[in-house]
Amino acid sequence: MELFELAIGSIFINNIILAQFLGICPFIGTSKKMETAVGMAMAVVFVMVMAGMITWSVDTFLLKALNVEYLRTLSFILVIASLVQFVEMFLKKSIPGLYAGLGIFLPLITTNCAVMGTCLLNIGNEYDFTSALVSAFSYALGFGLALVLFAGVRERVNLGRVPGPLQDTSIGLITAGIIALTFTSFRGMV
Amino acid sequence: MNNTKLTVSHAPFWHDGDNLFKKNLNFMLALLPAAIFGILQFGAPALGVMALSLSCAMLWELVINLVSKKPATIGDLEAAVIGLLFGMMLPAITPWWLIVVGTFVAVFVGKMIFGGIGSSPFNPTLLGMAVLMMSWKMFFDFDTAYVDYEFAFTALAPLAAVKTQGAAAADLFTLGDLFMGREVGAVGATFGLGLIIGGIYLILRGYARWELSVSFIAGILITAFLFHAASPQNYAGPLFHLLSGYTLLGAFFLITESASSPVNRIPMLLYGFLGGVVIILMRNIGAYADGTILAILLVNVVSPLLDNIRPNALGRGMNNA
Amino acid sequence: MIKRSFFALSRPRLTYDLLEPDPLEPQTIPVPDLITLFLTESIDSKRPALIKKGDPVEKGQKLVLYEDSTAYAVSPVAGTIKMIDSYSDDFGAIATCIIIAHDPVRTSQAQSMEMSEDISFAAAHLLKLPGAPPFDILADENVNITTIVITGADTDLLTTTSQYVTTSHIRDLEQGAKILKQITNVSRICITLPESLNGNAPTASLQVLQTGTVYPDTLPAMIMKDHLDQILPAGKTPEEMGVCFIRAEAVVSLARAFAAKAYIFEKHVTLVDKNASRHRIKAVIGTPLSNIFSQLDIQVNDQDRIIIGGPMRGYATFTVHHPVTPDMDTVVVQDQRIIPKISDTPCVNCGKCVQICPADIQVNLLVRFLETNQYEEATDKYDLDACIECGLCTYVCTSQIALGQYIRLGKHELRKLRADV
Amino acid sequence: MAQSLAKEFTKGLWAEIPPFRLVLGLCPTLAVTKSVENGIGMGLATTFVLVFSNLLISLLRNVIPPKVRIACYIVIIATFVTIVELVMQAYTYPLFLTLGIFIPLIVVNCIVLGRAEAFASKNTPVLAVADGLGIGIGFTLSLASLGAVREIIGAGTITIWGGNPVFAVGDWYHPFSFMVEAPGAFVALGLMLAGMNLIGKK
Amino acid sequence: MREMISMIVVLTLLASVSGGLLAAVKSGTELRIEEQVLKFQKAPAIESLFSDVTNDPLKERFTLDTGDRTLQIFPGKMKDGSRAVAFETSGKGGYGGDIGLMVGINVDSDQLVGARVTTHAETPGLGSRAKDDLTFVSQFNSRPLDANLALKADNGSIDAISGATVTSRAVTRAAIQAQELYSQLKPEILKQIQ
Repeated sequence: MELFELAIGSIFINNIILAQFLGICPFIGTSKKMETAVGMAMAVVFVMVMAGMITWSVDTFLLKALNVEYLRTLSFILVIASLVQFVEMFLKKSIPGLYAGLGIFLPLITTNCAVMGTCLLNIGNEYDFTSALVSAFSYALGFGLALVLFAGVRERVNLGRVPGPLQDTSIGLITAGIIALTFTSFRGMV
Repeated sequence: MNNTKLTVSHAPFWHDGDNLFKKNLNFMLALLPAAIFGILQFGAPALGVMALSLSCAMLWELVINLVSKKPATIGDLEAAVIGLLFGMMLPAITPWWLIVVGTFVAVFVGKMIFGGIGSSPFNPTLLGMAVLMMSWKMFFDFDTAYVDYEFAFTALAPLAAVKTQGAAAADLFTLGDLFMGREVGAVGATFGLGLIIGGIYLILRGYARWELSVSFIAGILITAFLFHAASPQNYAGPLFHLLSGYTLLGAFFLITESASSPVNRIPMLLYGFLGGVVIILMRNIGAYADGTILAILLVNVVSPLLDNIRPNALGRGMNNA
Repeated sequence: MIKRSFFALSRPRLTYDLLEPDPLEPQTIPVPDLITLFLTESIDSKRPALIKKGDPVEKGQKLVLYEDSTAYAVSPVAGTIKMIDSYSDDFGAIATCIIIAHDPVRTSQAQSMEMSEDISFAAAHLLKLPGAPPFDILADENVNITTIVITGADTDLLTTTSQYVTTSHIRDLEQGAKILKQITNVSRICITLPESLNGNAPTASLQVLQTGTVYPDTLPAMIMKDHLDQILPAGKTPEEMGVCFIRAEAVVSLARAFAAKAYIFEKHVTLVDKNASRHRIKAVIGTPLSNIFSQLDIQVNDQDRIIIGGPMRGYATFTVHHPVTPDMDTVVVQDQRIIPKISDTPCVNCGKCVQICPADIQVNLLVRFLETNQYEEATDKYDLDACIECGLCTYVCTSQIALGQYIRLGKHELRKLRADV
Repeated sequence: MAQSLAKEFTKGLWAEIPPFRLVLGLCPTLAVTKSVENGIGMGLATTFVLVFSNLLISLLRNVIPPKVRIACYIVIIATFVTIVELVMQAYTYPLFLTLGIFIPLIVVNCIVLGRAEAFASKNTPVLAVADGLGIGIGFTLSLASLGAVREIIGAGTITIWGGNPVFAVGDWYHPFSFMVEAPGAFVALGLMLAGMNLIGKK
Repeated sequence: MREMISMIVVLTLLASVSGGLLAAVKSGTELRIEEQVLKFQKAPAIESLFSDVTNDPLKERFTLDTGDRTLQIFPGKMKDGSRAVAFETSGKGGYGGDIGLMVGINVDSDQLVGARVTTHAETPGLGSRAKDDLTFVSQFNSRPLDANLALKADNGSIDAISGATVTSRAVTRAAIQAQELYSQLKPEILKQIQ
């Protein structure tokens, strides 16, 4: 039940993009078309869950054991970067179909602060392995949900007659802000 | 006939004569019973709030039109509807600056920066309200708003009472009272009967889609019933929820706002129902007393996705057949 | 004019005008002094023209601009060519008009023709018969037509020309259908008729398709869907699917041309004046509308609109000199006061267009793509090419957007785009 | 030389000022600009990392094998990020607490990696430092101005440093606290971006 | 092959240099960071808890070993002569991280003096009320040590902050942890403050 609350909270209430401000760059960058948004969302779910598990293990069994927690930032970013590289190579060789769909998004994920942020949050919260896994998965789901909803609205907005200076990123940010406002609906539900 | 253009325009050359002015005029007409009741109940301040709100909204739109050097668009009355609805959602003793700022947010952020009428994916009125409520929650507390008033009925905002005192507080209000507006609340949202009459008028005239209203009300009633059945001492009954707060205003005038809602039947039904469900969730387990505003904005966000559920067009995908 | 009903819970229904109770006999317009003919080919000043200003022409003479031209016109009178000039047609296409000064003395001797029961002969000589029979398509070896549908039911509102021709010339119609069958070798020939016209229907050799009376039941795509069990694929023409539509009047003229061994020039037209009262006239092809208006005593002011074709599918012209053409069934004169406004307001997503669209197109989204000139996306995602151009969306549009215009322009631009590739 | 040095420095202040012209580094921009103080703190931390990582990468640009260059950049950037983190923890602890997770996240800030890849790896150390300094100060100015807008409207105060407001509007003002909440951050940045576009056009 | 070797060499060198540099910075700042944490996180909570002490709890702090970690204990002498201690525990499971709770316990009467939230990163407006709004934590005031400090929803006696059950639960966990730690350490605490 607690895990369920954690999941609901991470997806809706503390949505990684709309409430925690993590992963805004890919959020704005890949939401112009629904297809790219869905691709990015899937790639993030994939990488975030794996990164969550690996960084948790690295932190628990390596950094804390050796008492070198100050190397956390360094080791996490290396883990994520090499994980992304590895996933990319693996998919290219073994599952070309999935690679065709996710391929172009994978390199972008290295600099997606949502992934790194989730890993740091998991450690900061001193989650156990299951909680860390659930939290990584549901933050990723929240990322995907926000991205897909935003892409739907943004496609519609871009077809409207947005005044010149507001076009594109500007109106995109304002739309995102309003979506963040609507997500406050979920406040207090768990 | 030297290079004369013979064909100057194409069919159709008929139109059913409907236009935005008529649509919005009818919208305002349908709002009148509830608005007039609000004035009778809460006196001159209520009239002041609605009049200021309506005129401010139109003025802001005009100013924005002038500044951006676009043709004036207040003639379509869209801004007037936004203003009137906005005013009707406020308590009678709202400070003037709140209305000025709120209508600006509604018209500017909610409508004009997206490109004006029809272009906003969100309901402008609700957007203005939501932003205001986030900033100045204390001015939307109906219990403190009417301390100087003498009423012949329980001077408690029903939803806030239920939120703070538990479902037992719902017994303070009879359904008849709520129906006839014998409750405190926003100036235009208390008179259930008037709102229902106005809503049915709009639906019959074809200016609001029945699918939205009906599914929205169904969503509220079903969800509230389930909560109530599971735990009557914690959660108020479905009809109480339907008749209190902004619910009826939402069901007939807010969720039916066309630019932000889907157009196909199944998406409309899902959209309305989802809105109803979210409202009750917010009231019963969320942090808000009345979730109507945010819930409808939330389903606004889902609307473009829902629009993907649509019938196949004639002959679609048969090109290679 | 039809107005929105007070209660509008359900979608509006527009019904076809029917011949009964008043069939309205035609009034013949005398042959005018000047005849205007259209040629769908532009003038090329570098090439030697076969005809020029001042040339004499005979009644029934085929007029061709150049040696290898396929477009032709047939002169309905004897006389002299007074002028050959260009005009701009739909979407800026340049075409040619020929004005012939009528010589009443020579006209009486009509040229006799050797009729041959052969489709290429028909395509080469009979294309300009009243009713504009599509013999060029039927003659095209790349198109395999398996069904011919004679439209006895009018396709647009206000008009009754096809119904009138069908019921008043049953014998000619049956004869024409027989000839049609012989020259085309198409075994299945059907005729559409409004349900109410049963009594007078030709039955012998034709399969009757009883059409409903609610617009757009008689449009080709709807006929195919409702009566031929064939869904017209988006972006295809009925001909590509083996179905050819031909006006009843074309079939009648075919029979009469064969019987007389001469060309036929008299076209039936339904004319609706500003008071919405209906006239039926019979005029020689090429007669300027101004002649008809003066004959019927109809005042047309500068700002009034002359609609050629019906109110839902036609096109407008502001000149009264527009002539009667072989495919002109209807002329509507619209008073300037009732011309609907077109506005630049964006779509407000009210959904009435989607509700009424017989092709189930998401018009509300389609128009957003069209406004931003995204024609490919409009076709791929929102079915631009599935539109059957019935005009109902424009009729109900709350924002008064010229949707029909947008859609036609979109289809035109798309054709250009695809032709370029 | 001096001219190109000035050019590389000033471009970051206007022509390529992040995040308005280079739409990068949005997460910290939105997250920490509740007040001017936070904006300045975040901006300076980022500037520090930018300058030193640019310098080091430029120095090592001929040594780093191309195939592992991104990994090397990341190691260098992460090192400086951790130094900033530790130093802030030691000397500006309250600021460290408010900026929280966004300090380690400088490491994934696209601006830093972007400058390393696009500029420092191809230019001399001096130019690289000028570029890093320009972009960093530009970023700091952006954050501070966005922070100023949000703070003055959303809270009615201006806090430059040390937690105490240097300016307060007064008691009559009801703070429009939407601006300091998450949704307001997006809307404020969007409107400021539009403002910049408007100015840029002229 | 040469390329390969140079790649490995460069990466290894970089990593070791960076590791060494960081270790040096870390050891240089360690003490100061500890002071800062004390000053900004714990001091305000202690001052608020022990509003009427006659000594300086921060200066007189001492550490005790609880087995798996060391605990800093801040002793306070109340004006009425009774003795109290304060120490910090943390409750897991808040949204934005652990919730740090400074709990004050009166050693003579075995009653809670009170509790204050020290660190949190919860949703502004709701979870953060645990820190800003003292009505929630004041429920711990003067509770006996054996009181059930769980939330009412968990069959305890504490009212949750409405709409922030998760945060409230984390706080109660910290309080319960404090009860346990205290009963485990009481003898040693008594020894120290004598």
